[in-house]
Parts: sequence; C-alpha cells; structure tokens
Amino acid sequence: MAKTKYYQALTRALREEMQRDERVILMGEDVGESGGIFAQTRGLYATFGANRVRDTPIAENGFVSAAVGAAMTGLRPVVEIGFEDFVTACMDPLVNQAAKLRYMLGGQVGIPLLLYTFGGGGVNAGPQHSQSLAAWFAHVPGLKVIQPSTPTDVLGLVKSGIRDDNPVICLLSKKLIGSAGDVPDLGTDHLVPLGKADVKRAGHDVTLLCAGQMVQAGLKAASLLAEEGIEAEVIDPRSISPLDMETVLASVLRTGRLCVVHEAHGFFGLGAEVIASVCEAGVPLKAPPRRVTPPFAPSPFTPSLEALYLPSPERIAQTVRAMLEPA
Amino acid sequence: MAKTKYYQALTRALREEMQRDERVILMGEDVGESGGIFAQTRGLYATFGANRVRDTPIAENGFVSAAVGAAMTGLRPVVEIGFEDFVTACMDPLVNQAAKLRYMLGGQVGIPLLLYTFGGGGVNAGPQHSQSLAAWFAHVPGLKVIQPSTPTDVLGLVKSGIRDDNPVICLLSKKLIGSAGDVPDLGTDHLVPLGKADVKRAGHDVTLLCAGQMVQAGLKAASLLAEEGIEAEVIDPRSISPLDMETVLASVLRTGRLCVVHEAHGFFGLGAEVIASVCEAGVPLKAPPRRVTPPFAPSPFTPSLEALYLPSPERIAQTVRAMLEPA
Amino acid sequence: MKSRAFNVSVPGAQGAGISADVARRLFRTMCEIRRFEEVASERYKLGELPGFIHLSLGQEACAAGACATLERGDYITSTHRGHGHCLAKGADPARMMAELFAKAQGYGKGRGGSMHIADVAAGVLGANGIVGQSMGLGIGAALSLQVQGRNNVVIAFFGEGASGAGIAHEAMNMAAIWKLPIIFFCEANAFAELSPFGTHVSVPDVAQRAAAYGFPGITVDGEDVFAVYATVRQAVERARRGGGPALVEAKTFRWHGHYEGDPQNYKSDADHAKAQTFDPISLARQQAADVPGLKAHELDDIESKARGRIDAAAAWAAGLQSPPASALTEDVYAEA
Amino acid sequence: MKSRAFNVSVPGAQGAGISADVARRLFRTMCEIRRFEEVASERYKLGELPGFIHLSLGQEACAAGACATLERGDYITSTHRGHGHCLAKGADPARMMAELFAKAQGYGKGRGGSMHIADVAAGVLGANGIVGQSMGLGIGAALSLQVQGRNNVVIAFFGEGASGAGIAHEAMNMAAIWKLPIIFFCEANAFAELSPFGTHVSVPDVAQRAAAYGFPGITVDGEDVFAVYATVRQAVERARRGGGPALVEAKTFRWHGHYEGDPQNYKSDADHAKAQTFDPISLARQQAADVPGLKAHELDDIESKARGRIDAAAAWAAGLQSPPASALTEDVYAEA
Ligand SMILES: Cc1ncc(C[n+]2csc(CCOP(=O)(O)OP(=O)(O)O)c2C)c(N)n1
Ligand SMILES: Cc1ncc(C[n+]2csc(CCOP(=O)(O)OP(=O)(O)O)c2C)c(N)n1
Ligand SMILES: [Mg+2]
Ligand SMILES: [Mg+2]
Repeated sequence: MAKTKYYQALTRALREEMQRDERVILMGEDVGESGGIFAQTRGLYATFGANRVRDTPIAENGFVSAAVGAAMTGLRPVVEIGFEDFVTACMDPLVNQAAKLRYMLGGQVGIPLLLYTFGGGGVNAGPQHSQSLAAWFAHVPGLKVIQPSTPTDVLGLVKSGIRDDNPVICLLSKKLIGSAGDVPDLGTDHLVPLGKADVKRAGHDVTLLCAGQMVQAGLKAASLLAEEGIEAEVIDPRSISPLDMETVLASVLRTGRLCVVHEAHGFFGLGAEVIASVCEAGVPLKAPPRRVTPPFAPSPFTPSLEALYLPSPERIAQTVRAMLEPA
Repeated sequence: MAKTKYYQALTRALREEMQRDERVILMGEDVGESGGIFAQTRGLYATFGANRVRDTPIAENGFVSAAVGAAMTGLRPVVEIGFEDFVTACMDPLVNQAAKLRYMLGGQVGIPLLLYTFGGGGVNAGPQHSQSLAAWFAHVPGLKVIQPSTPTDVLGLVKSGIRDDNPVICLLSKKLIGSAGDVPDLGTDHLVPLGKADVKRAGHDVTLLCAGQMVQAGLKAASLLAEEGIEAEVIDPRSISPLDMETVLASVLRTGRLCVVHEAHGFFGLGAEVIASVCEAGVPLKAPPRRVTPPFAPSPFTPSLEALYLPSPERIAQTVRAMLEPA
Repeated sequence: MKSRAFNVSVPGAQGAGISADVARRLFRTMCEIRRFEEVASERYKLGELPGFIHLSLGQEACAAGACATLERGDYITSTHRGHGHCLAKGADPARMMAELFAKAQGYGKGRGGSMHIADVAAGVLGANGIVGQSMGLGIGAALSLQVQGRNNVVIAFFGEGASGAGIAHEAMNMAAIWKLPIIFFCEANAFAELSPFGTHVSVPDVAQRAAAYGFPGITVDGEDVFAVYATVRQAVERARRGGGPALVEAKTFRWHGHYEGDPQNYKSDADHAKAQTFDPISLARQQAADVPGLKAHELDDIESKARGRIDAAAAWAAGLQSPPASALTEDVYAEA
Repeated sequence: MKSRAFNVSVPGAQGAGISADVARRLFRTMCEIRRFEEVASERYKLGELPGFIHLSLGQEACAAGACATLERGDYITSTHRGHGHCLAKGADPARMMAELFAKAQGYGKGRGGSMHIADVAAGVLGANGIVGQSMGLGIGAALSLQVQGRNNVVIAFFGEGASGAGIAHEAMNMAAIWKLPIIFFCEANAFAELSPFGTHVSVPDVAQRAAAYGFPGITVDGEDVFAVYATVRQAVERARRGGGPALVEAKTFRWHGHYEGDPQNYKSDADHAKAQTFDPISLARQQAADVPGLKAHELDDIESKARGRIDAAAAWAAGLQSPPASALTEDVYAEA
C-alpha cells in the first residue's frame, strides 16, 4: 500500500494502461507537455510522445467526435474534458454517436472510449464550473458511468474503464483532487470492476447511498450518528450505470431505511432512480425514503451559500434522525 | 370548438403570439419561406417577414446561443430544433447560459425563450431521430419543460410558454404531428398554465401517469381495462418541470396504485422521479409502483422492433392487471 | 470541364489522363448508384421501405469520382445522403438494400436504416444522421491512421449545409494543425433541406474556406466525374505523402427532394428544369468518346449489368425476414 | 504602429487623428484596468477572493481601445477574462469588486463571481465561463438590434483559443449572412490556458479567417491602444452604417498565468521576459507626446486618480456583508 493523491491515481491509471496497450491514446485541452491544469497528466507526454498524448484546441464537439472516429478504427482513446460543465458541448458525439454506433451498425464496431472530467462543487467555482450531470449520461443506453470517490477507486475504475469495450464516462470530483488515500503498490495491476458498489461502512439502521465526494460527507454523518447509537451503512455506488442495485437492495432489506445523498440535483437525479427501484422491488420500509441534495438552483460562487448548497454531514445526519423518529 | 391538427395548433400559437407581441421572433432551420419540414410554420414568413422569421444555418449551438443573447436584449425568441436528438448540439447555451443567466447575473436579466422540438418514436426514424430527453432538461434548475399531447394543449402550452419569462423547452411528439383534436375557436386566447397536470380520464383503481404520445396509449389501455372492470385514472402531466405532483399525489391517495408510462428510458426517467416523490410522501400503496417504458436500448429503425420497443396499450394493461392481482 | 482552384493549381482532368479502365469503373459506379437510388425511390413510393430516405440522384459523380481514388484500407465517413458513398467505396448493394428494407441481413441488422449504413471492413465508417459529424468522425479515423503509422487516407463527405456547423470548423482546424491525412469533400448540391446555398454559406464557394486553415481548397464541377476524380486523386496523393488535408467542393445538384415524399415547393421552375439537364451520367457518356480505348457500346453493357446487379439486390432484400425480437436489445453493450 | 490588414485598408492610428480627450480617456481606462487587476491579484494572494480569477494584465489596450469606440446603448459580450472589458464599457469598479469578494452588492449578488460580471444597463452582457459563447450571445444581441431597428452595435470579445471552437465559425457565418452589426474582437494573447497559439490556430493570424466569411479582417498591434482604437472605430462605424461585421485581432500578451496561482511552467524564459517589456501603458505614455494638447503631467494625474478610484472600490467591497441565505434560491426562475 502507498499513499497517493486522487489526481495522481488518475495519472497512474493512465500511465499503466498506456504502457500496457499502445492503442490507448490521450487527448484533450492541455493534457500534453504542460501536464494538465491540475497536474493530472504530468509526465505522460514525456513518456508517450506527442502522437499519443495530444493537446487539442478548444473544440469539445470536434475532438470527442474525433475520439469516437478513432475508437471505430483501432484506437482506445481517453479524452479529458476539464470541467463536467463543458461536456454540454459534446453531448452529440457522446449520445448520438458513441452510445449508439454499436447498435446502429449491427455490432460491426465497438467504441472503447473513456472520457473523464472533473465535476461537482465545493471550490467556489460558480454556476458554470460546478455541475454534476451523472443523471444525463446514465439515462443513455450504450454509455457506462463511473464516479470514484477515493484514490484507489480512481485507479481501479479508470483502468477498468479503459479496458471496457464500451464508452465510459468517468466523473471525478474537483474537490477531491488533492485528497490522499491508500492505493496498492506500483506493480500491482489494480482493477475495480464496473457496476459493483462498495460498502464503505457497515450498519443496520439506515442505508446511506452516497455518490462521489458525498461519500466523505456520508461517512462523517455516519460517525455523528454512531455517537447517538445510530448505525448507518454507507454505500458508494462507484458506477452509476450500470448501477449495482443488488447491493443496495440487500442493504435496505436489512436496514429498512434508505437515504440517498448526492450533489447533483434531486429532481430526476440518482436518488429518484434508486428510491423508485427500491419501491418497485417492494422492499418493506420502516420510514419513507429520503433524498439529501442541493436545492433546485445553480451552484452559487458565494462560499457561504455554497456551504449551504452542498449536503453537509449535519444535514444528512438530521435527515436520518428524522427517519428514525417514531411516526 | 374547431378541429385542428397538432402541428397546426403550433402554427396558430406562434401566429397569435407573434401578432400580440412584436418582440416575439422565430428562428430555426427552414422555419422561413419554405414553411417548415412538417409545414409547421407555414404562412408565418409571409405575415411577419424575414426579420422576425429567420432561417438559420445548421448551427444549433450558435443560433440557440444567439437566441439567448437576443432574449437578454429585448426580444422573446422562439427557436425550433427539428428533432429532439439535435438538442444534444445546443445543451451548452441552454444549460450553461439560458438556465443560469438570471441567477448568475443577480437577477439583471430574464431569458424569455421557448425552444420547441419534435421528439419520440413511432415513425421508424431510427436511433438518431427518435429520442426523448425530457429528463435531461427537467434535471436543470432554471429551465421549464412542457410536453403537450393534444392539439389544444399544444396551443395553450406554447402560448403560455412564449409568455413565460423563463426559458421553456417544449417537447412535441413527431408521431402526433398529424393527429387531430378540438381546439377553441380562432379569436379565443387559449392559455394552458405551465405546471398543471390534466386528468384525461378519471378512475379509482390505478393512477396511470402518461407523458406525451403515451397519453393516447394510456387511454387505450384504460379502455381495455374498463372492459374488465378496472378503472384507471389517466393523468397527463403536460409540464415535466415544474411537475404537478399535487395532482398526482391526490390521485394516488385515492387509487393506491401508481404506474408511470413514457417513451423515454426508464432508468433516470420521469417514472423514477414520480415514483420516488410518491414514496417520499409516504402515500400508502396497495401494490409496488411500476414503470412502463422502452427497454434500455436505442430506438430501432425496424418497424417490427419499434412496435415492441414503445409501450403499447396491451403492455400497459398487462402491467396494471399484475398490480391488481392479490399478492 | 470547369474547375476553380484556391491555393493550389489543378491540372485539367483530361490532362491528368483518365485511362479506359478508370473510366469504365467510374461509369459503372455511377450507374449502380443511379439505379440504387431509382429502385429505392420506387420501393419507397410503394410503401415497402420504412422511415425516411434521402437520395443522391444527380450527385453520382461525386461519390464515384472521389471514392475511385481510394484503396480498400482507406476510410470514408458519410452523411444522411450516403447510399452513393457507400456503394462507391465498396459496400455490397444487397446488404445495403436489406438495411433499407429493415431486414436482419442488413449492415445494421435492420436496426439502423438508410442513415446508418456502414461496412467497416470495406472502410465505410457509416452514413450518419447528425449533420456535420462525418467531419469529426473523419478526422478521428485520420488520427488513427496517423497514430498507427498506416499509409492510408480518409475522405469525409459533407454538404454545404453542414459547412455552417461548428464541427466543420473544428475538424478542419484540427486536421490542419495535426496535418492529418484527410480530404474534406463538400457536395454543394444547391439545397440543405428546404433552403438554398445562401442561407447557409456567406461566401460563393465553401472551398474558399480552406484558406482559413492553410490547406488547399478546390471547387470542381460536380457533374464531371473525371474532373472530380482527377482533383480528388491529387488531394489524396498529397495526403498519402504526408502533405495534410485538403478541401474539395463539388458543385452538384440534388434532383429529388430532401427526403422522398418532400413536396419541394421551395424549388423554382429553374430548379426543376435543372434536374432534367444536370446529369453526370449523360455527361460521362459524351466525354467517354475522348477516352482512348473505350468503346461506346461498352458503356451500354456496363449500364445494363449495373441495373441487373442492383435489381437483383433489391429482389433478394425484399424477400428476407425481419430481425427477431431478440435483436431489439442486442449490441447495446459489448458482451462482457 | 504595426498593423496588417486583410480585405480592408486601415489608416494608421495617428493618421486617424487621436484627440487629447480620447487619449486621456484611453489612458484613464487602461490605468483603471491595470490597477483593478493588480488589486485583484493582491487580494487573491491574501486569500480574500474565493474561487478562481483570470486577469488581463498586459491586455489593457484591447479593452480600452475597443470599448472607447462604443456608445452606452451598444453592447459587449465578454469572456472568463472579462474585468477589463467590463470596466472599459462602463461597469462600476466598486460593484465589480463586490462581486469578486462574493458580496450581496456585487453585480451578480455575489453568486456569479469574476466570470459572470455583467452590467446590462451599461451594455455589458457579461463575462462568461464558457469559452466561445461570447460570440453566440454577441450575434444574438446584434440580432436584437437589427430586429428592433436600433442604431447600435456589438463587440464580442474572445481569445485565440476560443477561435478554434465551433461557435466562432457558426457565429461569424451567421453574422455575415445576416449582415449583423457586430465586431468580433480577438485578443490573441499568446496562450490559451497552458498552450501556445499554434496548438489552437492553424494559420498565423486569426484575422485571416474573416475572408472565409466575406467580411473585413484586421490584425492590429495590441500593445498600441491608439491603433486598437482607430481600427475598431472604423469597423464600428462601418457596422453602424449597416456594413455588417468585421473581425479585429489584436496581438497582445498575457502577463500572468491563465488563472492566479498558475505555476506557469509552460512559459519560456522569453515569455517571462516579454511580460516585463510588453506594456501598453508605457507605450501610450511615449505616444502621448505626439498628441496635440496633451501634457505629460496630466497622465500622472490620471493614473493616480485611477488608482484612487479602484483602491476605494476594493476597500468598500472588502467591508461588505455576504449575501443572506435566502439568496441561495432567489432568481432561479422569474417571479410568477
Ligand atoms: C445537427 C443536425 N441538425 C439538423 C439536422 C436536420 N437535417 C438533416 S439533413 C439537413 C440538411 C443538410 O444539408 P447539406 O449538408 O447541404 O446536405 P444535403 O442534404 O444537401 O445532402 C438537415 C438540416 C440534422 N440531421 N442534424
Ligand atoms: C467550452 C469550454 N472549454 C474549455 C474551457 C476551459 N478554459 C477556460 S479559459 C480556456 C482558454 C481560453 O483561451 P483563449 O480563448 O485564448 O482566452 P484567454 O484565456 O487567453 O484569455 C479554457 C480552455 C471553458 N471554459 N469552456
Ligand atoms: Mg446540400
Ligand atoms: Mg488566449
């Protein structure tokens, strides 16, 4: 085990996969010689050269389309879109091309492409640099969506995502870029399978499903609650699509209570999907399920407001307490 | 009352609003002299001239951004995007600009813009011309989303949408373009408020929430079920955002059963949101809620497969029957 | 032969020396495209083809001339109006027809339809329903070739309507910066959907815009298959040698509506008349007289064989079965 | 004064006759921008400004020269690097500072920050965090002017990085087709984020690309505020007369990093040296000697007043209150 930062786990994943498979290339704005705006691609250009590590112009629609064309013809491109908000500029090649080509073309091609991007809030980046759009991508058949919350999951999920023969959208958390955690030592080929949730803390009173950086908030909330004798089970879905409902259902069957926490909007978000699936499955609940999310407003630049905006451990704990009160 | 076709109700709404308010302009591909690819803008160019009815190049990102700029500076643009699938090309100006400008700019501006588009399936248009993306837009604060299923709702909702001071996405059904229905006579200023669902058929055994062209399928299913003595209440949300959960909750409180039908994908779709909201509200249910949607696959061109793909009255009825079976 | 050049000098096509073999091939391809589109139009009118289809009648010289310059390992990316391109690059008309008829044996297993015909093994990366994406996908294929060090090239087809899309600019700029082996081939067929050239392009010729990227741009007479061939061949050779991209614009004409069934009331009388006179196949017949070693009666023979091949393809396709219900959810994801 | 013209002839700025009044105004605006950015940089380093900010130090001549040609009823659209543009078009530095400090009195009630400063009443349609959207929003404002028959114009600012975005092409093409009253003003400041001009643009000058649309394109020395002013004035007058769009490219230089705190290890020694010598304010001081009626000591006075104004703005802003919690969900939708 070695301590690594979240962004360094990304660099390592890219490096290992590029080393392993020369069909893997990396493209995006400033991923090349400069080493990336968060230092997330540092050293890759020096090792793999200009042909395989390519700075693009600011042309997200065009270069994601190009990545799809490259994926159709023998490469396995990794594409960086710096901020998740800018993925709005390349929905067409992702949704109309990458997600559908295998199907439309009768299985003649696959699109082995991984697009990673930094999303979410907590750094006062303002309304156009803080969005969380997992729900959009998850709504599209043909795409897979991963959202790692720790360095080790970044490493394992990105590596698996690059090896996946489908287009994979990897949603990283800006706020976690500098966070550190244990990862397997260099030399270990660490893979985390797509579509497998991870129980980050066991508990029997309530199931807290937390996505992305909300995993940290959920764990803190669980600590607060534990002091009061409430044992929360914290589950990190890790993949949003496919979504590991098996793990979630098994947990809710035991706890009888479900609370979903994410920094994407509640309306039409992950919480809606998970709560609906649990209810459809007819799992008996001891209290109505809950979502803890930001209000239905853009993400404010204002630090004091953004602190209110994002679900906090206290707000999560408060919601759980209310679920445990006798009706 | 007069019989009018779905697309003609659109033309009438546009004509009436352009007549009423000279700040309303229309722009899009072939909306001008040619009268539109579905004849949906016929006559508007002749009446209002090239300045207010403007053919654009095929540049959705650019001209939707332009519409937002125009809305910031005194106009009330209506924008056509022929097929809902192509809205993927202008998510950036819709989501990062139109939806957020009022908030980001401290309330200095509003974006009175209505974008209408033809979506959904049933005409063998294939994977890139049949999508239903309501869930995406509904997930974005600042946007409103309407989805009329009858000519009279087209007329009333589009007119209200144009008068709304917020950006409104109007999702029309391709399959319904030629469908006819009663609308108030010319001269009547017919407005349907945004955010109000419509009970298209009353019933007490099950609540069928059906969106867009699925309203017709739901009504047919209700007829089938009625023959068996099952009375389904068919609700058309009409607005997806804001969503009239009050009407839905009141209905489910009476029926104790909820089935949501739409042609968008189930995963992260309208059904998830509605079922989750009903469960959060703690409404007692006699059977687990259900979604009837296409499978998680692109919309196939193949007629025989598309018929299986879209929820049919029989499939809806079958789902409801199962909900009524004793557990 | 009319052809205007920007930034580059093009020798006349005749000067470039069209051999009898090439002429025969170009003529055959044009005849196959013509017949394919005629049959598609007829079958569509009969209600046998679902969905909607966009035909390239009148534009045969573009697909035939451009694709004849390519090798099998080269790629094309195409548009919603892609039948001609696919045929010319070597796709099998029978499997194409099967796709139009929505049959399991079609290139897309009947699930894609006219707008998604592809034969990846033959280098046909697909027709596409999204205007402009042919250019983005095209530079992606060219990027593959460059990264893999393959000595191949790409032709990305697009229309003058697509030239107004942002991706046209993004793709041409990237192709220039990265010196990719790609030819951007614009069929300026007088209309984009229901509107004329001037609604979409602010200058007389799309090819002018090559100067904005620093690579050659050439406008060529799209009625003249020999001119198209000679012009594209030059650009292809240059790209193959590592010379980077070029933009070729062919002035051509769309005989039919945007889609079959289009009432076309936006067309003037002159437009309708032009559809009677603008005919690359007739023109090629005339020009063929100048090609040494090519006999007039050969052309009749080629033409009737082409008809036969296409008619047989359609007859075969019409008799096939629809895909099974299981095909509905196949190929959404790779098998695990 | 160096200035190259494409498609149009530009008289030298001196030849165009800069009056003492205009010279004073240009100088004052540049000094205010300079001081604003210096103070922002200092306050940011002190940890007083949240989020991230992009400064236009070194680029003062662009904003000042371009906006001095405008009337109050004219519009500008700006970028993530927008402080200078907003100040030059007449936004209040105090309310701008308040926005940087995330205070309720800021232009965005403290919710937008540096990248979303706007003063719509003053014609400032806003800085913007999405590269390229200034051009789409800009043609939209120009469309409003055209539809409403107003005798005003728009300047859309953008960077050479943004010039590679599809929307640059879409906007310029539409502006040309519709003959909109807009000037596309490109600040080619040597970098886009961490990469040089050549990563983003395949030709030496962005202004060349105007030819692709059929309107004038001019490259001007972005260190020379008088040249910028004279060049843009000509384009603005033309647009106001109904002559349609123009593209002006100013070659300028970004002194600081892409954002404050950027380690800038992608900059060469020569780049770092250039940040010491490329100075539009020094240059203007030298040139001012040639302006009849302008005394050297006046400039000192203007400069110190400018500093005073900005310093007072910052002091005021720093002392304000954060917005109340209720602001979190205000202004998402219009009041019903
Ligand atoms: C992004 C996008 N916008 C709009 C359309 C609708 N559409 C299909 S074809 C077409 C016109 C294309 O014109 P052109 O590029 O000249 O090709 P042509 O049809 O003439 O072959 C349009 C607007 C589309 N398919 N994709
Ligand atoms: C659509 C989009 N892609 C990427 C970014 C990230 N980004 C912010 S500024 C910038 C560089 C812009 O360069 P340029 O246009 O030259 O402006 P400059 O920063 O030099 O003023 C990039 C890539 C963005 N904000 N929006
Ligand atoms: Mg065309
Ligand atoms: Mg720059």
